[in-house]
Amino acid sequence: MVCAISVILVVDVFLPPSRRRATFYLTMLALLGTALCSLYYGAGERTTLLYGSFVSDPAGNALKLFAYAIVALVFLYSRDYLEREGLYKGEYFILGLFALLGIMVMISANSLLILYLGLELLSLALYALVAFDRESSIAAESAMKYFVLGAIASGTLLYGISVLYGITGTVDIGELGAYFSAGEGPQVAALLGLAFVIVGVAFKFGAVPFHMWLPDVYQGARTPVTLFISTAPKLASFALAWRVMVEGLGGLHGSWQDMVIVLSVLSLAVGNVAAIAQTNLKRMLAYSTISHVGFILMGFIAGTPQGLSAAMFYTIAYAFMAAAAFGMIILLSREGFEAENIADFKGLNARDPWFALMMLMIMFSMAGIPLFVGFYAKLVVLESVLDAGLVWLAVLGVFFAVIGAFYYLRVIWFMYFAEGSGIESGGADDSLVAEAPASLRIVVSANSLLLLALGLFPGQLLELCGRVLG
Amino acid sequence: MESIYLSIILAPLAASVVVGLFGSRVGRAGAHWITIVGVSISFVLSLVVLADVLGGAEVYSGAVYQWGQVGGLSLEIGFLIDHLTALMITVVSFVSLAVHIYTIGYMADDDGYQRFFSYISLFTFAMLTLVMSNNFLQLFFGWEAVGVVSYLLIGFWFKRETAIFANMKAFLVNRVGDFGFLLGIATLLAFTGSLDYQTVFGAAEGLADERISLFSGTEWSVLTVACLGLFVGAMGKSAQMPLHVWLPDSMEGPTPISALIHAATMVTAGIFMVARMSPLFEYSQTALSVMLVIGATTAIFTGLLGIVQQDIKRIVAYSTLSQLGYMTVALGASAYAAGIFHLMTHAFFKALLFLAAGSVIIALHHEQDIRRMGGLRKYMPITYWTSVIGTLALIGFPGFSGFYSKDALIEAVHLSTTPGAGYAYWCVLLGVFVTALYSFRLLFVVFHGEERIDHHAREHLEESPKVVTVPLILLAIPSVVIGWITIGPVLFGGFFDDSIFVLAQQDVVGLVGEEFHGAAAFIVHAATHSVALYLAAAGALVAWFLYIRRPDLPGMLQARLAVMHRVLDNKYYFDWFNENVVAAATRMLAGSLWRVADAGVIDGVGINGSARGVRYLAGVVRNFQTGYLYHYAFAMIIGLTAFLVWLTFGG
Amino acid sequence: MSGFPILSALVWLPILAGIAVLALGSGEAGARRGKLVSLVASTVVFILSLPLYFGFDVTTAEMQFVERVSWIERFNVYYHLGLDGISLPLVLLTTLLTPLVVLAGWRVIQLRPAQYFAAFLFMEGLMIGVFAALDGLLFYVFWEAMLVPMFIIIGVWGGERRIYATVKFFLFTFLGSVFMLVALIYLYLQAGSYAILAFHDLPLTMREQQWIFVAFLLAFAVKVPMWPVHTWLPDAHVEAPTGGSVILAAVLLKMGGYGFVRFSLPITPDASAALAGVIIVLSLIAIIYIAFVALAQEDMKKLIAYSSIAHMGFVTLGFFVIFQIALGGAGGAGIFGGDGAMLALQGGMVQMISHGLISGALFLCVGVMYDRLHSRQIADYGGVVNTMPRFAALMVFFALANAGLPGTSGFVGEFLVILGSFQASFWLAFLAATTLVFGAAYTLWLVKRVVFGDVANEGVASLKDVDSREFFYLAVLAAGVLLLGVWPAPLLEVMEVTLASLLEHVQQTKL
Amino acid sequence: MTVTISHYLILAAVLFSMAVAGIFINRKNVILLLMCIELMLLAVNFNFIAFSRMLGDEMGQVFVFFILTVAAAEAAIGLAILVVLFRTRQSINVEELDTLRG
Repeated sequence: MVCAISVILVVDVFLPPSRRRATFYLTMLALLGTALCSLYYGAGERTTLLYGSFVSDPAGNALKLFAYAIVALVFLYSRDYLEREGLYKGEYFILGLFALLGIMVMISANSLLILYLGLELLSLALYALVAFDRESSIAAESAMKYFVLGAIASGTLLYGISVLYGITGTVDIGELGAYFSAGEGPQVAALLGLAFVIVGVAFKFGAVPFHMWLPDVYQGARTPVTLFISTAPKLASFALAWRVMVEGLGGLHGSWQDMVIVLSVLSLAVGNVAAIAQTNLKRMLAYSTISHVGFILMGFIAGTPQGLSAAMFYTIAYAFMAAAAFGMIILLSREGFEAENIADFKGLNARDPWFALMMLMIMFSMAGIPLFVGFYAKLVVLESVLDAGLVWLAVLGVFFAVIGAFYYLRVIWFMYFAEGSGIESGGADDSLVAEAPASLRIVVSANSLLLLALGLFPGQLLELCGRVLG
Repeated sequence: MESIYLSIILAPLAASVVVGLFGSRVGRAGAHWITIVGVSISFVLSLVVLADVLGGAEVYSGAVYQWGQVGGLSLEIGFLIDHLTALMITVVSFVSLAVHIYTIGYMADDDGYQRFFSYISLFTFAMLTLVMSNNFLQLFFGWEAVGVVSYLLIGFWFKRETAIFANMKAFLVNRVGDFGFLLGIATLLAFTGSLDYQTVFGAAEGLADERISLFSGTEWSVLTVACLGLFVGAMGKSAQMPLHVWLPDSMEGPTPISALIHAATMVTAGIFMVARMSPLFEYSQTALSVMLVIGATTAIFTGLLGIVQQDIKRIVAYSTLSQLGYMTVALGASAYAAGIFHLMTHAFFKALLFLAAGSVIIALHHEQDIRRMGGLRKYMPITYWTSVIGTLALIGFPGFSGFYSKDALIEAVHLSTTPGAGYAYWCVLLGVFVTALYSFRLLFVVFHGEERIDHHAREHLEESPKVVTVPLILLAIPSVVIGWITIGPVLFGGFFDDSIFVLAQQDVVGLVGEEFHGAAAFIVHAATHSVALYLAAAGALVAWFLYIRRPDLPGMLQARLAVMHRVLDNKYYFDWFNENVVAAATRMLAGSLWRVADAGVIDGVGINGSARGVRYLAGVVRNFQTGYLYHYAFAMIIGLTAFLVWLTFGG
Repeated sequence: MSGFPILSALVWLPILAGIAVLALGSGEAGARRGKLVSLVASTVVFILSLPLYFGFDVTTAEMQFVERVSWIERFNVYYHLGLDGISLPLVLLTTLLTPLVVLAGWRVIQLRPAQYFAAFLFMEGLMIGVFAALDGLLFYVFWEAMLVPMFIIIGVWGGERRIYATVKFFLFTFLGSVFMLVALIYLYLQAGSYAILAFHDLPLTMREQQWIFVAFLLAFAVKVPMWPVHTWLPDAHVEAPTGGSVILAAVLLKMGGYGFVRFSLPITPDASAALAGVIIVLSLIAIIYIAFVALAQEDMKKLIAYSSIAHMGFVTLGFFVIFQIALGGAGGAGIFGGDGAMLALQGGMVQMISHGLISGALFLCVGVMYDRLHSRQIADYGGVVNTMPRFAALMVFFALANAGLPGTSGFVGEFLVILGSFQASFWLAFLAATTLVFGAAYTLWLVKRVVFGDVANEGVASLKDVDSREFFYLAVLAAGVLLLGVWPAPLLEVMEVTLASLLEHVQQTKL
Repeated sequence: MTVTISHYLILAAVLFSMAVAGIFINRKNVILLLMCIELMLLAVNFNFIAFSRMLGDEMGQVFVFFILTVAAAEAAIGLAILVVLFRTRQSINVEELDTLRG
């Protein structure tokens, strides 16, 4: 099934390289088609194919569906920006779809080998995407950093996989899980492999201390790329962690729990604290991502289905929030000008109250204030941590959430409290938002309102996450 | 009868509200007519009640409405009508009525005419509420309400810095008293479970033996604690030392107020309250002793201050303080009836004196300094003669009202065996001399001697209008006769039997009463048995000698006794202490708590400090992100190694 | 009224109206219509809330007007609203004040009026939600969501240092409440649902109770605010626009107090009893220390803000002194223990309502002056009574009420709390009663410097007296203050049974 | 001396460590970084082969094939980025890659 989809995708995308608008629509069509396929085939029970290398299970299908949705969203955001900046080339979408393919492969992987392949597919596409603006030196710099560090992480992960393979003699995740669950107690070698694997996973998430690439890449890449990187791949990271650590190495939970705690706490601390000192919004959001990763990891700590579903919920919620936030940056950007400094949002409320309100919702959602989905994400994660009896961790988590609230507030205060236009660098300003095409405005609004809607009625999504992983 | 009781307090309230809210619409004449009618209704109805009570009506105690219900405790607003109440409401409404009428003339050309009438009617309402209450809640209500109206009235001329300082001072000092008062009430509630007079009084005897531990190791009688608390309240309201400081300053208010509130009614609320609480105080020897000592001290020392003052109203005010001291002494000696009796007579003659002083003041265009008066006798005959009457009543000239009340009081104290009575007796005796001295000094300096009035004022100098003189005359009559008429029935006739309770062994009024054979005989008895009369005469004589015969002597004496004069002139440094020690320390403490503790430590170090800390930390963390690829890689390796080491060796 | 979801209407009507106001746009005409919509909506809400009082059954401690719909099934969360004697008065307070606040901002707010009024309507809905929520999570959602409009209100329409103030406000409250969230989740895990009433009956060990108590304490203490986490309040008050200060003082602070009676006392009775001493000490510090600090203020709003802290000290004192009374108290008092505790509890509740009216009124008074002279400094005023006699009368009235004058609502709460705390200990009452002096001192000194005296400067000379709009909202509050002072029975009656059952509940140990 | 599985593993570990060390000790040339990455993958391949032999399971060797393929793609991408980098800033010095930081 997955293979079939990918074939369709690749063919679809390669056909009309010259007619660019068509590319976009075809891409969207492809996504829709894929989604329908997933829906159609994914309704059933857990099945495996290709000698057990691929698996189709409810959680995977759900994740995939969200991945389509988010990628579609990302493409919607990106189109106008790319056109305006003269970057409107088929590559963006092609690479994006490749990345999506990688994500799907990872989600469906039931073998470490397939997982690795999906990971590389995703990573390579992302490296290319980051470097995709050939004229930008910072994009190239960040791509290089990303590439080198990503390669190290892949290498580390692979090393870990090889060790595990050596111990168990299999790369099948299910068999691996069975082996460790049989429970002969952790061997030193297995633990070594585990450590390597975790480093790989942590890198993909961007957990401290494997986070260094994240701020640089977020800032260096063009906004649509950052938008892409910050959203869908998080689902992949979740899938990676879930497949490897829970399904595969669930038996070693006791051993990796402490490591994940350390990662989580460090991420929370570093992410939140460092974000305070930022002036570049993209970079700030990068650090904010790191702190969110801290929360997502919290969901894994418990090692229970609830915890996992909490992490999944958080990941999905986060992807939508990040999409909205970067979408907002795109919306406010104009030719030759990126609205990527926090100061660029100065006085937005005076200029365009509606989008100021949207941004306010996004920021409060990220800060975890109720009425917005970000709150429930934190809530479920905290619940799982408390359920595991780790009260201190929950307390620490909320404490850092408070520190984190500060920098989100800063964005809001620039929008609402600071008067006058902050676009000194951008020349005339009042029509800033008005310039953006209607479609983009609608999508951003819809995305933001989605955060609110999910915040008012989180039940369905929570239910879904709970059911597919239950 | 209930509707009558209710009308008594509601009539002035209604008048006050109407005039207060629609002052500009009802106009000046409307204002005084409405309020005077209101107060008149109260007065007439009070007479009805008095007649009813004298006619042998049962003591009435009933609720008007339930104020609130908390748990099993029902808090109600209600009336207690007995002899004491009937007497008080009559006195209050009468004096109030007189003051209302007088005000028409006194305030004739003041901008705040309507406002003033609204206030004094409101005051009448508050005072009547206080007096008629049958429970502590309502008592406290009225207690504070009169304080507030007093606050508003002292600061009536709000443009005067001194006035608005004085009113704040008055309110705050009174609040200190109320603080004790409230604690007293709380004590009673805690141990009796009720705020109703009757319930509380019923439990009084038992409470005397209950013990409460205040400081570790010492145990106090609950009743003593409660009584002392209540008495602190009385000290504030009735201006006993050291809470007397507000009363002289309160003279910043218009004169009718000084007469109504700061002489005749509000300041006696404390006296009334203690008398009302006699069933409690009787069982607390300690509280009685405290009252004796404080009252006696107040009586003599504030009287001394009256001698050196130069402000006509302040002299009268110090005289009031001294007389309040007398009343307190009476209470301390368990001679509650004597205290109330003196309260009544004092209300008349002190109101008279104040209004007379006011008459002088308006005649001289708001001149209050007695050094710029003198020889006024021939210009203002009515004022002069009524002042003479007032003075004679005050010093206790035989036959005048003050004589009966004061002499009975002194006799009672003499017979009292409560600890402290000895000291009190000597104080009150000496006080008689002092009273006569300053009273006649005032009379002589203002009305006799050479004229020191500035000629500007003299051109227009004439007797005050009728609205001023009529009240003077109205008040002069009872000042003369009320003692003669009522001493028999009120003081010794068992008039207060239904309202005041005295233990048999402390019933000094009864002892005095045994020797009472009519008002005339009382004069003879006093002349033969007591030195008070002669002391008063001596005081008057000295005053005559100093201020009529040898007007140069006071100046010499002042120079001779410079130290003593300075102490008196500075009012024993009470104000100095309050302003430079209490207030200054408070301000300093306030300032330092705010700037050092709140803004400095909590906000500066705690809040902003941690904010700074986080910012600093953010900078540090930022520095880790060097931008160098190899540092990034190094960090990853460190992380990996740490995990490896931990897993291999630690876990 | 059985069928009509009146509480939901109260919560959502203002919010929908707020959206409508925003939708009307920020233009001249839109703003005008927006104002009108705000006023009408908040008035309708007030009228709608009246049946709550008249239809309220005072004989039962059960929740009334209950609405319950499943909301988040997975976590057993319900959209569960209801009122009892504790929350009803607070809801009414909210619905009463919002129209007044709208009126107060009527002409004054020139900067983006639509957003201003919409923010207040959002606030209203959320505040009612907080008081009516019977589900812990729902409660928390309302509780936190309220920070958003308040943050904006202070930040946009505030004074010079508004950003500092509003961020401080936000972070302080947020910090406090996240710990409450942890406690709520913990309770959920124990009880299997977020129903507050289920939490009440949940058996908990002492250790658990203590931790939960502390978590709740952090949230509520910040909100109340108690010493030493009070410093956000003066800043927030000073910088907030008039309406913001009013809502902040009148309703937001009450949420802290409400939290104590709704959560801390019944859920962790044993911990509350064990730690009551700490709270009492903090309350006394608030009453005395803060009174001194208030005395030193030179800014009117700051002074009133500090006075709010001191007054809220009575609320917490009243709530926690009940344990000392139940224990028999020092000095052997307590022959009347039950009623003593009721006194204190009722006193605390009355104090909340009363303080809502009085402090709201005082802030409105300052607002009236600020609108004219654009200064909050005491030194810039003096002799206001000369040019604004009607205003001065009201201001003096509210000041006296603030000083706890009998006959005004300010007296009732303090009086009951002092009477109650005496039954715990003489010295407790002694210290609490010092407010009679200190409270009067700072309030009257303020009045002396601002209202009385001769006309201090040209600014004061140019002042115009209150117009009918300003007079109206001040007069409404004055009437409320007076009514509650002269006849608090209707209020006491509503709370009586609920508090009695609470008291009974609190006395049963969970151990 | 017989060559046992552990010798292979140690060799792989040493290679891996060298690769890692190379990455952060090298401060000059980006090309070197790419080579180190290849070395790292080589180490992993060594592991897989060794285990595959030891376990008699061909899955490890299949894995190696895939890794080799991926490594090639990775190298291509890496070099492409390198070209872009050189084009935009005329340098491939690692120490100059520090415009993004903080």
